[in-house]
Amino acid sequence: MWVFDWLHVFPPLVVYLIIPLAPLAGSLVAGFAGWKLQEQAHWAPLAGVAVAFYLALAVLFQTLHGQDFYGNVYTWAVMGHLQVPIGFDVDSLTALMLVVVTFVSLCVHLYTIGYMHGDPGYARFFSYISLFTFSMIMLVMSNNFLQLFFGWEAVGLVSYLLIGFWFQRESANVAALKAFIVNRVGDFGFLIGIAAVYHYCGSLDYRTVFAMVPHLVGQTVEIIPGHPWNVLTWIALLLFIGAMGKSAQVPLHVWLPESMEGPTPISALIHAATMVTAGIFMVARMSPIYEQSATALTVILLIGSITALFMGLIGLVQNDIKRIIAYSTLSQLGYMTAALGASAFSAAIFHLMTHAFFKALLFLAAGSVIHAMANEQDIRKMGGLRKAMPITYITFLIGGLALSGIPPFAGFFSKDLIIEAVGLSTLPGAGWAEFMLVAGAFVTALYTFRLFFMVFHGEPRMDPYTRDHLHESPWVITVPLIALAIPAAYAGWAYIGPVGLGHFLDSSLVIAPQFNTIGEIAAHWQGAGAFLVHGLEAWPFWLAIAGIICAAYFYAWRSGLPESLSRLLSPATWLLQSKFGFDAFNNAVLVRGAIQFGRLFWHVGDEKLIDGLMVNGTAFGIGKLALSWRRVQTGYIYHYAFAMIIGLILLMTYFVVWKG
Amino acid sequence: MLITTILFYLFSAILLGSATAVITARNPVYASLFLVLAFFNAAALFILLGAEFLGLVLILVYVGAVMVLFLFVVMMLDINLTRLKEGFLSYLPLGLAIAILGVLELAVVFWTSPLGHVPAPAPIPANADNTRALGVLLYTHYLYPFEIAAVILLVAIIAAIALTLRRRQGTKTQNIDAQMAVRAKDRLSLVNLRGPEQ
Amino acid sequence: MNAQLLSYSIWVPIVGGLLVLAVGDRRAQLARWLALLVSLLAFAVTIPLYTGFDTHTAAMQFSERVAWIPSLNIYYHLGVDGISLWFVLLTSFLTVLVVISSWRNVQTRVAQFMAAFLIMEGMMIGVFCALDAILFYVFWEAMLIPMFLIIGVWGGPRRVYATIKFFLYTFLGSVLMLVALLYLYFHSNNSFDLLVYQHTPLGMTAQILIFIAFFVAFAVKIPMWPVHTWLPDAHVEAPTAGSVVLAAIMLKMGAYGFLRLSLPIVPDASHKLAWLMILLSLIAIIYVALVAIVQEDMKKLVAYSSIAHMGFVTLGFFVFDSVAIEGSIIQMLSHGFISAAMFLCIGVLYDRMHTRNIRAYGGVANVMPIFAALMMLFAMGNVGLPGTSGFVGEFMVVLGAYQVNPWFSILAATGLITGASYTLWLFKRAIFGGIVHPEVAALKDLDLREMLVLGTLAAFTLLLGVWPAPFLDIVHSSVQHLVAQVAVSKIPA
Amino acid sequence: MMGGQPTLAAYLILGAILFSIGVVGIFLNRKNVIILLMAIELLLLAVNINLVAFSRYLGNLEGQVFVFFILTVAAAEAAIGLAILVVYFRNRRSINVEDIDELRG
Repeated sequence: MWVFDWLHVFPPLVVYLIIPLAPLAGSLVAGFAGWKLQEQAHWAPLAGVAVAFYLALAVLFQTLHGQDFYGNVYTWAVMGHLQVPIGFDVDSLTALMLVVVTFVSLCVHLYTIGYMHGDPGYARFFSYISLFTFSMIMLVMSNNFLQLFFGWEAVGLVSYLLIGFWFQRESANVAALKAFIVNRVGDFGFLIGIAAVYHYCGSLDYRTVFAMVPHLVGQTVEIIPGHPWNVLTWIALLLFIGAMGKSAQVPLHVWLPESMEGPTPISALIHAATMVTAGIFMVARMSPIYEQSATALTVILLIGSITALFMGLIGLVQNDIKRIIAYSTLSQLGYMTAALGASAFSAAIFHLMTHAFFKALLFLAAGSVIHAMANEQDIRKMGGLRKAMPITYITFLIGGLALSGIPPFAGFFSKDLIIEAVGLSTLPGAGWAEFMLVAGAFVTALYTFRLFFMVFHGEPRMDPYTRDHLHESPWVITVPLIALAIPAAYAGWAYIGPVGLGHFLDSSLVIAPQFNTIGEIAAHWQGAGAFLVHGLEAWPFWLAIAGIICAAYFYAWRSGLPESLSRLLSPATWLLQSKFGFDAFNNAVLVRGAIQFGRLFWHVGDEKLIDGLMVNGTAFGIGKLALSWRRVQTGYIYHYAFAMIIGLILLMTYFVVWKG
Repeated sequence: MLITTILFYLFSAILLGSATAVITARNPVYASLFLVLAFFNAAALFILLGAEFLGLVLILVYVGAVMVLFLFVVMMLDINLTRLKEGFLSYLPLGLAIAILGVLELAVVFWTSPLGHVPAPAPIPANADNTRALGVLLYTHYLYPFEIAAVILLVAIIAAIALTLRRRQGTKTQNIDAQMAVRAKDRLSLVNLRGPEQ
Repeated sequence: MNAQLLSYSIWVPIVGGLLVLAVGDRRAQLARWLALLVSLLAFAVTIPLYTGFDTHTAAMQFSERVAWIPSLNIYYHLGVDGISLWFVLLTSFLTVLVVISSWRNVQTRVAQFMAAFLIMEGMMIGVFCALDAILFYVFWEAMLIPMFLIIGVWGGPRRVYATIKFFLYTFLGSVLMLVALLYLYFHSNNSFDLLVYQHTPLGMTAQILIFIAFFVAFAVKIPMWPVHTWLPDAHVEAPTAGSVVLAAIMLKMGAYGFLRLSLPIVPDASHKLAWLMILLSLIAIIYVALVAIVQEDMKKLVAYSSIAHMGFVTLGFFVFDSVAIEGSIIQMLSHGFISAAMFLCIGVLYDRMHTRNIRAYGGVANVMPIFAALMMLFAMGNVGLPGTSGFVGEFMVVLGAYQVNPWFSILAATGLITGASYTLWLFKRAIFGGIVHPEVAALKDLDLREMLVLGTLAAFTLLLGVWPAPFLDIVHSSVQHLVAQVAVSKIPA
Repeated sequence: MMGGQPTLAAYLILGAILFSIGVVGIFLNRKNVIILLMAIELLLLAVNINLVAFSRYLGNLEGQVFVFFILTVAAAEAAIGLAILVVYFRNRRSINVEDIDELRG
């Protein structure tokens, strides 16, 4: 494209280097000079991200023309015989992710200017989100596991910093800590996965490793003696643990709802649209490994569909507007993961993309609502906002329809594609997975429109002061809403061909023929229109419609009904409200367990056993011994004489009896 | 040579008897006297073994010097015998057990080892001079140990004297040096009984 | 000059320290400046070691060998290779920072304090350079004296208990080492040369006994579980600068001892007892990390975290993989920066509040943003976040350990989780949060001097994390050589 | 045994018995230092008998030389022992060993 032509004067590596470094530079400027720049701190990060976005678009066009890149920047380290470079692997998958990341990041930057205005941490915030952008770009552009891990952990760090952005709040600190540690649990598996990759492939470089993969087929490893596991399954599952942490899959999902403690733009866009998709991206990137292991794919498929259904169910009983959307994010990530399990990588990426748009839209709309409600987040205290906030209302509706999978909005295409792909999957458990995903469609529509109706319809339930001050948000907030509503509406039918099914990602993905669900769908592909018509005949659509109708019936027309219904189903409600007990389990067993063990080791192990028994015990013991031996010293000479004589006789006896 | 055997048993019996008496006697004086008897018998046994010199030395030194010393000390000290006899027999079983064990073991060793079967030595020639032979050995080969033994005795003498020597306080002996060195003010001191001047 | 570079590195600080001592406490300011000057000079002297270092050889460089006690074959024999070079530089570098950081917070017996550090610097460098067993032993023991005094004179309220515990623990260990060295002396044709020992054939029993003797000496220093309990006490009582040197350098001596003595001299015993060492290392990583979580005293927490991090180091040694051993060395280096920085950070808080209890803080970030940012960086280094130095070593050790047994790396990698837990929980309680205590509200942010010290360490933490290659290049040849050496049995046929 | 001289073993057993009597003496008279000293004399005497018997039966005069030395040392020992006893008695008005427990820890 002509706007990118002038870039040819640079060597390609420079262009690729600028993509991550521009946001990093912005971050450093905002971080180090923030105290001086104050309210102007946003310019450098904004410029950095804008440059990155521009270059990302350029890269996307290059990859559209088949110009991939694979090369190293510098040698990070030589360890033993292992050379680890820092480098870039830019292909269509990377380019697509880059565009999504930088675009979303750019939106956050813009939105933040308005949203965070006047916050004492203004510059710090910009520094963080630019640093996040840098980390995420490093993650997606990496050509080796180490750099991937770097980006992986760095986004975790920034996420930690951003969740705890308002560090004066106890809840924000707890949430940040929890997010980091749960992510670390995932990273733990990921790190061991990398170690396993190095062990079997002798390299951390993607291409070398992928080239080695066929040689590993059939090799086994006995982690538990007597149980030989397929090496590739082992590696794939370890890496997937990392993805579970980052993409918040059951049971490592617990951090995501709490991450909503962060400022809204962050919980919206980093914890919904970009960072959490890192796991999805990683699995897609590692498709050569995953495709060799049916076991790993099955696990992924099941975990994904479980997350999709059950996290959606929890969303039904939440009352915090941001948390409901957070649970919806979990559920949608479950759909993506399930798609990965069904080897429908492109469908997962496609859903990732559409989800980024409509979830960003929903969150920003929610932010707009919160803004208008003077930071009230409880939907039970809202209602009837549609009159006061028409733009927010419309855009939220578009987002909600997209999320619920109502054609022709974006979500419909990507979600239906995933359900179709899972339906075609031959993996064991695929039937269950499909069932859960289809049921999930109903649940999604139900919680989305429960939220929608409770916020925008019905009687206003807020206090009079707030009601009198309701207002539509300023343009810096509504413009991004409108901007995001457009792709949320059209991106589905426009891109399902090239991205969801087409060959755009072919160069990045490896799909084994026996798992080629997408290929099967593509074989019968007759265009988005036919897909839409076909979708209208399928279960998910009607279930979604049913969900919306239920929601409308319960929450708009018969608002007393849910109350009695939840009382009727109180065990189920209790189960959902306790979030299936994951938090309780983690707190009671893992956290308290660690602390109790720590105390035990400290007080009993260190203080009593080692210090008390071994160290001071030795001293004490010698003292005791001396004391008791002192008693032997009666001071009577004849006792000493007796001892000598008896000793002499004993010695003599010894010689006579044993030596004589 | 039956007579030698008879003498041996005779002397041995008296020796053991008097030794037993030494350790069981109520009065230390009796004990010392029994010890004297024991030494006499031992000396006889020595002579029986052809060690006339040692036999005589035993009598001269022990009976003549050491035992007299014992008697002297026993009689000089005013000893409370009843306290000393308390619990006299309480350690007897242990002592006896050890003693019997020791004797049995030694007997086993002597009877089983070649020592028990050493042939009887040739009779001592009539002109053998034990004292001379011992003297020759002592003054040639064992000269240094002999000298050292002499020094030990000297040290013992000095030590014994040094230990028991004491200067008695308050004895009325004359100290000429002190008498010569005396001055008037040592003998007479003037004391002001009126107190300070008004 | 080049020939006696190591001697200068050792004796410049010692002589300088004596000079500072001569200046006396009356002229405290002069003593401080002189100490700074000496430490800078000592650092400058060590820099040519790096610039002139030949990375292509595993042989000892900058060697010096002069007869010291000829009748016993004792030589003044010095030399560095890739394993020891970084520690020499780390020592001289950190001493500069230590002198600067103690500028204000030590007010009593300033000259003696500074002199103790300078003299200790020389001795510690001596340990890292000595190639003669007796010389090594002399430096090894002599080094305890200044540290003993630093804790005992400038320490906290329970300093006597702590010093005696510290001294007895470490001394008991090293006495056995002396016995082992004497045994080696008689079995190597009366040589005290550590390099000769590396080629002395030894039977298995002798090797195992020597290994145990070395182990006791080094394990106490590192410290490995279960002989670690002196460290938290010593740290808690030591003044900030003492903690810095203790954590950053002294702990490394034990590990260095393993590399210089145990592995090359008794390779067969090392292999035979590797299981034990790995077990103890893993216990250190898991057990001690859990203990660290529940600490209320910041210094204790960081002390326990040091023990856990040193667990990675010993784990790396005894999997006998070149990646892991290089990783261990980098981990030691990185721990030198990060633990020093953590203790300095705690010192910064302690100087202002005079308490190390975590509960007394909370919300420090509100009033000390620069400090909070720097400490966050070091905390992340402690957590082992990629991009900081803390990651590199742990990553390499996990990688190397997997080569031997996946379980080693699985168990070691739990340090990822526990490390994050205790460090960030500390951070949450002390630095984040609202201000609860009025004293905290009155805190002042870092002054320039503190910023200089912490900033320098931050730079190195990042540099080592982002580009460890130059650091690893130095280590490379020597480690390859060591790994090859350890692989060959020394049991006489 | 009958006919000739008593055998060496006879002398040795005599020595052994005498020695044992000395030992029993030490046990019995543990409180009376004077008799203790006498018991020690008995022990030494037993040893001397042995040495003389060996000297005679093995045809080696050196045994008697040693007896000579033992006698010397025993005399010295008796002298010093008694001297100590006298000094002790002067200080304590007792020679009861149970009063001598200065070594008691």
